[in-house]
Amino acid sequence: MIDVLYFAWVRERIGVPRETVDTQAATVADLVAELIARDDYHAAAFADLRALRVAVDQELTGFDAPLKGVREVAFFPPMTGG
Amino acid sequence: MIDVLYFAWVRERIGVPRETVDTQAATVADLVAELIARDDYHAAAFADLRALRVAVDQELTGFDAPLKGVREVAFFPPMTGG
Amino acid sequence: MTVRVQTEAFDAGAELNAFAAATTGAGAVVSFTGIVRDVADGLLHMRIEHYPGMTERAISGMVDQALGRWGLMDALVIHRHGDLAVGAPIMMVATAAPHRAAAFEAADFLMDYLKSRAPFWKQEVTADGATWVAATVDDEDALKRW
Amino acid sequence: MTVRVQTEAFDAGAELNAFAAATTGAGAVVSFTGIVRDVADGLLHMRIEHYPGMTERAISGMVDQALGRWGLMDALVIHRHGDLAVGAPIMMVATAAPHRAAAFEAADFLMDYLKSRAPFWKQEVTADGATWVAATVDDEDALKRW
Repeated sequence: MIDVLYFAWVRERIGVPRETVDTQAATVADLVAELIARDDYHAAAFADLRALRVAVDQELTGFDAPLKGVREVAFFPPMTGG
Repeated sequence: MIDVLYFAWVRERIGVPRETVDTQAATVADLVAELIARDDYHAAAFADLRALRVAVDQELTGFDAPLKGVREVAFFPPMTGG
Repeated sequence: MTVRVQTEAFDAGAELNAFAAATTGAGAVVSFTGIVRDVADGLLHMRIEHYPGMTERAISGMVDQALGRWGLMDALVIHRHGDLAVGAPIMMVATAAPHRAAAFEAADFLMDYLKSRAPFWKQEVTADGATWVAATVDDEDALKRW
Repeated sequence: MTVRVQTEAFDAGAELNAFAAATTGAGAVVSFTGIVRDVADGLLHMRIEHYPGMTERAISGMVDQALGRWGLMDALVIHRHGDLAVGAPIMMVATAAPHRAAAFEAADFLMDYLKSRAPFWKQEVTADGATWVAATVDDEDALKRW
């Protein structure tokens, strides 16, 4: 079970800020493929991966990151702090 | 008549912070030559011109600056503000 | 190191004084304050979303890096989230170092990293609705300086 | 533009707040505060001599240059002279601009110019006597950045 979090317009497109996913996905990219298959909302949110960033257990990483032992994955657009 | 001002160790070597000089010197360099001829204190202060900076009427300039119409000349070491 | 992520406003001057007073031996203190600017069509407010937990972690990581790289005596980051009015302080960085170059560079570095590596997302709310602020290529390029 | 040359101490936080409050439309405010540091053999105080008249004129000139070059909304310089104790504020610069890069660069520029082009001379007074602080080649080289 992995907690999947969404922020900013990714959260808006998906419609919820977080969901718990029962998955055996080996990498973030595999998890994304499973999420896209769920419904049109997920498909719309993940339509262009270049517009997205991913954090695994609160560390920024890439879509090829492994998910073994991971508790939390977050998807969001490029950050605009400061 | 020109007011000549001295700051920091230049002032200390000459012994006074300012003096009024009756001069026909055409440039700062000519004025310096006149001052050096005055006494050992002036000679010591102007021994190494590379260690000195000059301002004419409160604007930083060079030793070749003309003195026509000038009211105030100041000599000092490189500045250490900030 | 002080890192605060909060909805409440803060008093930049009071924070600067407290930061400087707590730091002995520094010859140089630099501060940056970010303030909500109005936009062409009239900003009702700036809304800032963040990722609780990761935000503190990401900021602490970049402050640690700055402390080591520039030999800072101390550094402070305060960043707000929630709805912020025009003219309100958004965030603040302060750095203390023996000399000015280190204090300046470290503050500049922290600003560049906060902009693109701290999980905040800004939204401009006007009478026409809410628009997510897009990250710029310049923001990402700024990181390459370091 | 505010330029103050004074013997009195100043409250950097209060100055920062007053400066920011007087400036509308700025998105970025940067401040620099210089503080008297102790030296190896124990500083009794830092003595700062200046050239009254030329000091204000030189600083106003560099602030004018910064306002134009970086499109600042406003800038502030406060510089003390006289005898200053360890830990006391020596001087302060603040800049306000629409965006952060301009505010940072302008403050950095003003510091470099104040260091080498404003007529102040620092003297370190210890139990052994008074020593004039020498300008460094680095200080002069710093001006070439601009």
